[in-house]
Amino acid sequence: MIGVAHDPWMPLLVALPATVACLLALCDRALPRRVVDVVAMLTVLGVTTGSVALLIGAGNGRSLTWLGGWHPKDGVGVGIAFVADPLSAGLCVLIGSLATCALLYSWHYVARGGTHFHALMLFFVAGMLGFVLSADLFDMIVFFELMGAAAYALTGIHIEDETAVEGGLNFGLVNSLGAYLSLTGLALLYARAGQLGLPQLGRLLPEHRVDVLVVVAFVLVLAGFLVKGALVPFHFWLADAHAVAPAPVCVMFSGVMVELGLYGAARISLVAFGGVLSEDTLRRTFVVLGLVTALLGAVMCLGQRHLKRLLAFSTIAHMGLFTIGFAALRADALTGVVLYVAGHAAVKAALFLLAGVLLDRHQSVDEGQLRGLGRGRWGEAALFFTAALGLAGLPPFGSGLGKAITEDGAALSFGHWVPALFVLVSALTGGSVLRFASHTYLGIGDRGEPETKAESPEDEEAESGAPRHTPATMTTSIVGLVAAGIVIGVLPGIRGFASAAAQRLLDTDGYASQLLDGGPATPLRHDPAAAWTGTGILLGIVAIALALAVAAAGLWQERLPWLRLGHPVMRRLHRLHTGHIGDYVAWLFAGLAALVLLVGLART
Amino acid sequence: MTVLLALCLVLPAIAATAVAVTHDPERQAVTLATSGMLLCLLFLVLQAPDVALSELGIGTAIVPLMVMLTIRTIEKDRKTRRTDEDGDDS
Amino acid sequence: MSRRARLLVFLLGGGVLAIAFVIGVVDMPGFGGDEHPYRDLAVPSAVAHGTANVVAAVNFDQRAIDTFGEETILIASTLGAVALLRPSREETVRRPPDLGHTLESTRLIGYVLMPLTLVLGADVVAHGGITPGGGFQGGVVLATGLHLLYVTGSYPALDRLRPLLPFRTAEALGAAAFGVVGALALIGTGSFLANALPYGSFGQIFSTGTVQVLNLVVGIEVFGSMVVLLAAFFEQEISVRKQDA
Amino acid sequence: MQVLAYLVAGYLVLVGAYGIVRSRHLVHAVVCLSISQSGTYVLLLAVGYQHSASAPVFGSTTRPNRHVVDPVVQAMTLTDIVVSATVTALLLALSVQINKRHGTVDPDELIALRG
Repeated sequence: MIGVAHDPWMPLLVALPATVACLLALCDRALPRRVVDVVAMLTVLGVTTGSVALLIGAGNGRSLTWLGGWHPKDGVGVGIAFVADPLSAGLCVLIGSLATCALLYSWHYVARGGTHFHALMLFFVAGMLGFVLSADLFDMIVFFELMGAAAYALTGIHIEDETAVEGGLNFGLVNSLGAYLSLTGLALLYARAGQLGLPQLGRLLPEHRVDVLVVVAFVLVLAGFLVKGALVPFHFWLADAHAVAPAPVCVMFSGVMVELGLYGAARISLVAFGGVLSEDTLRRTFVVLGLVTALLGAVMCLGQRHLKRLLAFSTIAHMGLFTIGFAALRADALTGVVLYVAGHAAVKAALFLLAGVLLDRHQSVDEGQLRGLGRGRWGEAALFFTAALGLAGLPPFGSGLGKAITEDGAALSFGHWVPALFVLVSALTGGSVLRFASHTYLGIGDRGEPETKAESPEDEEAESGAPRHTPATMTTSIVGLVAAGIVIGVLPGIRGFASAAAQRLLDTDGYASQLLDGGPATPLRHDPAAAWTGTGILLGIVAIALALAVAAAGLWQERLPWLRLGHPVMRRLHRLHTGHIGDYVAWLFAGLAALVLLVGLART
Repeated sequence: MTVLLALCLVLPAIAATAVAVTHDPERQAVTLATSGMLLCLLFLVLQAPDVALSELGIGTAIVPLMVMLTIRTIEKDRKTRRTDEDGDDS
Repeated sequence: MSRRARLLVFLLGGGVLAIAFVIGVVDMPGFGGDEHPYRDLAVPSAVAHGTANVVAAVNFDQRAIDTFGEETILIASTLGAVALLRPSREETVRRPPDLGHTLESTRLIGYVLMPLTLVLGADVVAHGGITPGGGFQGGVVLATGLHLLYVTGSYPALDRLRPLLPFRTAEALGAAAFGVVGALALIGTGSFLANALPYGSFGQIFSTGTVQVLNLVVGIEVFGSMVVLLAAFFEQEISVRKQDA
Repeated sequence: MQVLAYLVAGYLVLVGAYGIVRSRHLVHAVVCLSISQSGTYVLLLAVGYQHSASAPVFGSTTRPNRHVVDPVVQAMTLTDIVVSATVTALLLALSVQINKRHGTVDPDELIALRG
């Protein structure tokens, strides 16, 4: 029997970066630049080691602390709980390590004076950590806003770059509106249940009739998290924000912030709404969202010439795959999703940092202009191609292992179209990145019509005045990330952790009993499927082959006339992503209405 | 549901509609301030003095001031941009 | 999309959501009912800790991590706004021209009301635990009071009389102090942001333990960050110019 | 009349979003966002209201009693008013810079620039 461990030091994980950021905000102009770098790096390293200690402390069970000493009495209370189960502690480790790589990359990052870059990054980390650890719905929304505020400022921090400020505003306005809709949903839940904690809601909601109020509250509460998770049709802001944010910030966005949206939606749907919405309703709702997101993201990714925008759509496509994996509501599929998120974070972060290096050196990441400029830089090219193959699910990579296990588990719930979709999406996204790499580093493929309206203006402001040769700190962070991508796929211990994280997420009764009654956690089952299987490796190879084919088709599209058929569809889809704030809000409300109908019909 | 409460509920809705439909930049700050004032009254009637004082300070004083300053910055920048263009044309 | 298509999509989506909201709201407990389970827990807990203003007790004692998040949002956003409003490379900050002309009457009212408002703000912060108001509201009143200078004199007067460094220090130290008080409570009583100080007799200023301390800290931080935030907007509007050369 | 308060709250959220969709000026869109957020304040306080109950502040004249309006919703609304002020400030700062870079703050003209 694994009892619940009390760990009152957990909130320091959130308080430490916030407090250091406050002090940095005061004196980061007075201090020499290197001191600010070192302080920020030490803080983030402290947070990462604290998260690892938290992960080990939680073991296979959970550790929790009731803030302010307000313990619940017979199931209800006034206090807020911070809970670290393997999944949330694992996410804290992911946040800490990505922040370490981002800050290491920006060591030579000559951000103009007065940008408070490091303080804002630390506030961003504090917001994400608070969001992950909190077990109270309103507290999650508060830290969601903190994460957002720092992210909007970081996106538009290069005020001289006109696309950055515009992307920042679109990002800020849509995410804030999503958070306010979540707050409206919270008010409806509070009116009915009278409590705000997730386990308390999980126990109190089933005492009332399951009616339209529950469906509306469910959709409204999830609004903010679906927007943050960039699921279609709430995903429009992501491409704008990613295409313009500085590379180290994109690492945090695509690596972990977007995934937190899905984590929030998963935790709330399972713990708070587990008693009122049947598993079938949740399955049907999330599988539809995941399917549409994966397909649209992959197709849009194919048509992009701007590297960062291409990677952004690849993130959207992978979010669709993660959502399908979660929708299966099976422990083995969820184990795969945990591994897939970790592997994808490492590989996608490396690709964004490489994009930053290219942007640094050539002041542009447009495929047309970079053609052949990368020749001769074999180290960089090798990293780029390895990361691209990893993204497409190459077997030794964590993302490959995650893909294999997720599609295996999800196929048991939804049928055999799931592995086909996973292979197709991996091929399309990986293929697009491979095409970009071949254009840039090998200079092969058709000249292609010059970009009529350059996606990114030529004079895209150099991110950092770094010297022409790439400094060691940048390359070490990129190599470290690619290596981490492989280690996640190979190390058996990580699979054990992922299996424990998945089972603890689904064990909602244990969650409630441990938090409210201090009861024991149910023991875990050993999951043999969480390993490299024959079919998994085979599907991985097929995905790689398809990705190479897609890349080749992209490189020599003039000689393949039948590709012309896809252009009208691509053009119409491209015109849908206008960048107009009114469109995004209209699609947000249309999406929520469709979700209400979907959940309402799915329930009857 | 007293008449006073019903009135105090409907007035902010009208003010909010006014804010949503006025597109003219000059009047943004004023309509926002009136909407903030009416919300402050509603919060008083709903027995929430803390929230009313906070809405008074933020919704009626500081945010409209920031909105006014932003609009004046934008209009001033437009004017200098227009005089530069006239300067080039002439 | 065209404006018309955008409106259509929004009205469609918003309409369905509105109908579902109305149907859902009808099942909610009636407006003004007396069934509030969370209040029945919060009020005795506040009284037990000697805090007369229960809202302050919920904010600074029972759900103090929410207020910690709120104050961190405040300083993070102020920092972000200041970073976004910094003069870009091709702009310079020139001494603000003194061209404002104010009526004598407004100047008089301003000079009379300003100290009054500052005292009122300080009082709202000090009595946070026992009367309506608190650190946040008091800080806002203090900040708006200070800006009466702008109404009475002109921007150069305001610019001279409120140097920014003390306010940036107040903002940063106030926000940092909130976390430090929480950490001290953790070391003292074993749970973060616990109400660790002794509670005196009910209804007195210093009888609410850490609620009063946190009120003071938040008041200082809000005063500082509101002044810094408005200063950034004022500077952008009045004294940032494109370089002529 | 039981649901008038809830309907007003829902209306505020929707009319704020309508303002953003129809907006021709970014500052107007940001102002409508804060209007939409004030809808959540009204909904929260309406949920916590109780007829003929007094404010949740006790003093020498009012002894502590349970017949008060719900203080928790007020604490939540306080936090949201702070969030509203700060997010509005950030978005206004961004719109100032957008006007500097693009020369326009009309969303329709902004997307015309991007093509």
